[in-house]
Amino acid sequence: MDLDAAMEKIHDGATIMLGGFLGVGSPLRAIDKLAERGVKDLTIISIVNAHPAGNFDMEILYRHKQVKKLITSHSGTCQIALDQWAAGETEIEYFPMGTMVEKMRAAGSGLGGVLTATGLGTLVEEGKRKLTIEGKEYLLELPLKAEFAFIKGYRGDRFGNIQYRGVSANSNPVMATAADYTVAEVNEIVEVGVITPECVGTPGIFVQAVVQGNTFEEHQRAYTDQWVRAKLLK
Amino acid sequence: MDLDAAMEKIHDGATIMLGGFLGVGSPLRAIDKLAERGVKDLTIISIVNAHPAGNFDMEILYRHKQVKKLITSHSGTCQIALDQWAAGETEIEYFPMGTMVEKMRAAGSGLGGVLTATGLGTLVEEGKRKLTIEGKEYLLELPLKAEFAFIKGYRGDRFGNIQYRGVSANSNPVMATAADYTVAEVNEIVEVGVITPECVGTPGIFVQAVVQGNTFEEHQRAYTDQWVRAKLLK
Amino acid sequence: MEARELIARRAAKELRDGQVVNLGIGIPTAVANYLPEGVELILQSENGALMFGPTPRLGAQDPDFANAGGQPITLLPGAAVFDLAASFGIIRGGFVDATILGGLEVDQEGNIANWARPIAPGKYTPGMGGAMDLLAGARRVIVTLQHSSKTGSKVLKKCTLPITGAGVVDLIVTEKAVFEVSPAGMVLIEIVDGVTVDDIRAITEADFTVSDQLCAYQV
Amino acid sequence: MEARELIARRAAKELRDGQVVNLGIGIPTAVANYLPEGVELILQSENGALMFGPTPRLGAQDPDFANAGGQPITLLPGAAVFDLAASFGIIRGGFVDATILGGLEVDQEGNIANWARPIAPGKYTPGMGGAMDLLAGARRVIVTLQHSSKTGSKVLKKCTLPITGAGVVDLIVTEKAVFEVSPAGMVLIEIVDGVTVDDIRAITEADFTVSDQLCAYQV
Repeated sequence: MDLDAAMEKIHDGATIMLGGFLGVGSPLRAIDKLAERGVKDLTIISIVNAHPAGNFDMEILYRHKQVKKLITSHSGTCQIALDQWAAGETEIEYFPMGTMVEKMRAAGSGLGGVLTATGLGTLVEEGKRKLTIEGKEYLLELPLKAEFAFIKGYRGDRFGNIQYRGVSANSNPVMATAADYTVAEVNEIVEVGVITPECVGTPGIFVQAVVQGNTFEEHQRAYTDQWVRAKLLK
Repeated sequence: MDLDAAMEKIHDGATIMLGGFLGVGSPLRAIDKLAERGVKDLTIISIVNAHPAGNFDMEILYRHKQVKKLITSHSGTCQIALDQWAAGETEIEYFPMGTMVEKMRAAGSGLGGVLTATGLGTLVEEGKRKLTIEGKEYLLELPLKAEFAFIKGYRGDRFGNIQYRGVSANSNPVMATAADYTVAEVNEIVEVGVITPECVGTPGIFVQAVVQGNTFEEHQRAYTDQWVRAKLLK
Repeated sequence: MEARELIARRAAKELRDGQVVNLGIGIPTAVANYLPEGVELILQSENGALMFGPTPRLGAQDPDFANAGGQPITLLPGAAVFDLAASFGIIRGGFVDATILGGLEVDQEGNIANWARPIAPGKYTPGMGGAMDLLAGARRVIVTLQHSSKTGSKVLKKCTLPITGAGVVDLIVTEKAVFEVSPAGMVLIEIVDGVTVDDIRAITEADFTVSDQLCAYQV
Repeated sequence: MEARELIARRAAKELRDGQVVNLGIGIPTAVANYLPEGVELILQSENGALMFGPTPRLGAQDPDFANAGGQPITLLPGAAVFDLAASFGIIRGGFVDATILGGLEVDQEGNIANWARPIAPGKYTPGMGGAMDLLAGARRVIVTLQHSSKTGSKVLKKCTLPITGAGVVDLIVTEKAVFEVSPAGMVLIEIVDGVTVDDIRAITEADFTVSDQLCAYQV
């Protein structure tokens, strides 16, 4: 499927999970396409915010004022997001990172919720049920799902099987399970059977569309450029 | 480490997780060594029971009358286990398979429990707390841990990194996280670095000892023999 | 045609091309042999695979590839393997379109009993395995069983054995008839050739209504 | 020696060979540069890796290998990578022996505040990231921070900012002193050369006792 076709369902006000972690393992082409399409009032669910050096990954969605709400564990790497929030133009809802991951996993794996000690005694407790199990307190954390997920893989096939590479899986596998409609952007689309069964990180049944993202060469260039610009490589 | 050394801590009355699924991905050498050592009154946690064709994997522990209690989702493949149970010599505690896996995952990943609809309206409800979330009922399932886990991998290294092969991972990865002391039996012990980071199924921090099990050739022969004997191969 | 084959052939007609399906042990396993032309399923196996293929011939088996019955198996191109946590995430998460399970008993409230034969007070065998998770998670539940045992109807007003799932059954396929089950009750939708509705009533303990579109058993 | 380096050098002395350690952003990251001879850590990074190595030189970077700060990174032989569910399973499950985190404030009850600077009523930045999970799950929590800010002591009777973890801190390392924290209270165990206990009392809002074994700051 091409990216435009995969994007057709995205509407103003949509709730969208974006895979990746500070831009690494992020669906860069899909994000740019979201910006190009100009859908508004989006609720973005992203484990963290844009890469700290800026001008990369999801930052463009703030520049285009497309974000109504961000659900995340950390916002501080993207100044424009903070500015819009301080100005009351957007909302931010925080969850501890591990809690947020478990909430998405619960949604994707049919659990009604999980009990965690993370956040006990902090503002995270607000509005949550507490349970005591064998003398220990836990917070009840409920599932977090979305209409759409855009994830990024290394290779993908026609069945939607996705292989990840290096440390770029991060939030992508769990998001693929927690959205009604998951679009996987990959560096390379391969024939069915090329990805060996043990190397399938996200089975195709979780993926509704596989689209060509940056080729691996483009992918290498994009990150090298970003890291050089941010003076992270000598 | 050799298997005898890894076994030294195992005592009468120990609670032991055994990886594998009807013998596939089962730590065959470790099971035989448990039988040889003759430790008694064991509580065995195994996702299912022995291979239905018999004379394989954990069946020997019943033959040697070493099992006090079996915690499992399914017992029916091992007649001697059922006979001992009917005679009141052993106990069996059942959990639904997916629930049992989540209970072990909760133990290994520091969750206080999970909510599942599995088992609602059945005997599985007995003695469990029920919670209603947005009008839907769930059972609260608590963590399940063990003192020891014996798991089976394809390859392992000195750090305890374990690679799995085919459909033989099954209960092994989650058990490795849920026991205080995990022994991994592998077909091949390799140098650190041979298992690429993406192929590590169980990171070494979960594994206290890696021991040589059947070589891959012996492994092939053991399963071929079992399947031929059971008339499962033509 | 033997009852078990008849049931398997009929159940096969419920499946659609591309569906993710989990087949239980016994009659359900045989369903895969009778799929309509053009229907290819994504078979899910709770021990950790999607897209199982046929049983290998001797010499082609692999010690690390088996199905949930402990039998050697092959994988088709496009298959994926994973651990049990992921496998039951798929099952509980609603990604299995249909499951076909055998039953000891089934009833008009959509209850199914198939995990617990008592062997002593409070002692049951063989255990539920993954069946309770499948019943809780699969989008559609099809129960295949012979209409009667030696002692009578297996299609009951109320299961007598401990149930595996409460109010979860969508379709019951026996060698005599097919029933739809919903909160509104059980509806007879198909009967085999040469059998009347009265015959079905005579061998069925459960109450049921008869569909306006009652038709011949589809095989 | 600059305060940040002093703190990092001191904190490094807390770590033992073979420990699984998660280092926060800032001073904690620098701790890895000052490990004692013979101490090799298994560095865990919440974005999904064990056994990070050094930053690559230009030309050796890989677009799919970065740390939790979004910086290019290498992996050492024996490394493992995994998704966030597995990563926080490690953290929450108690498999991280020690975490070293920066703090905005820390207090005598073992509370730490490092996630929330208010920017408007009810609005905080930058967010807790993985810190709350680390504080809940790590076996030992070491907080590194400068003793005072422009407005006064950062080692308080009670944190004024929203806390990240309640009663979780085991050790506080500043450029002036080291405190152990337990349910019994805060104990001064080391002071830097040329500073007296009274000096520490003067710059510390928290109440603390002085260890019998009070000694010189170990660097």
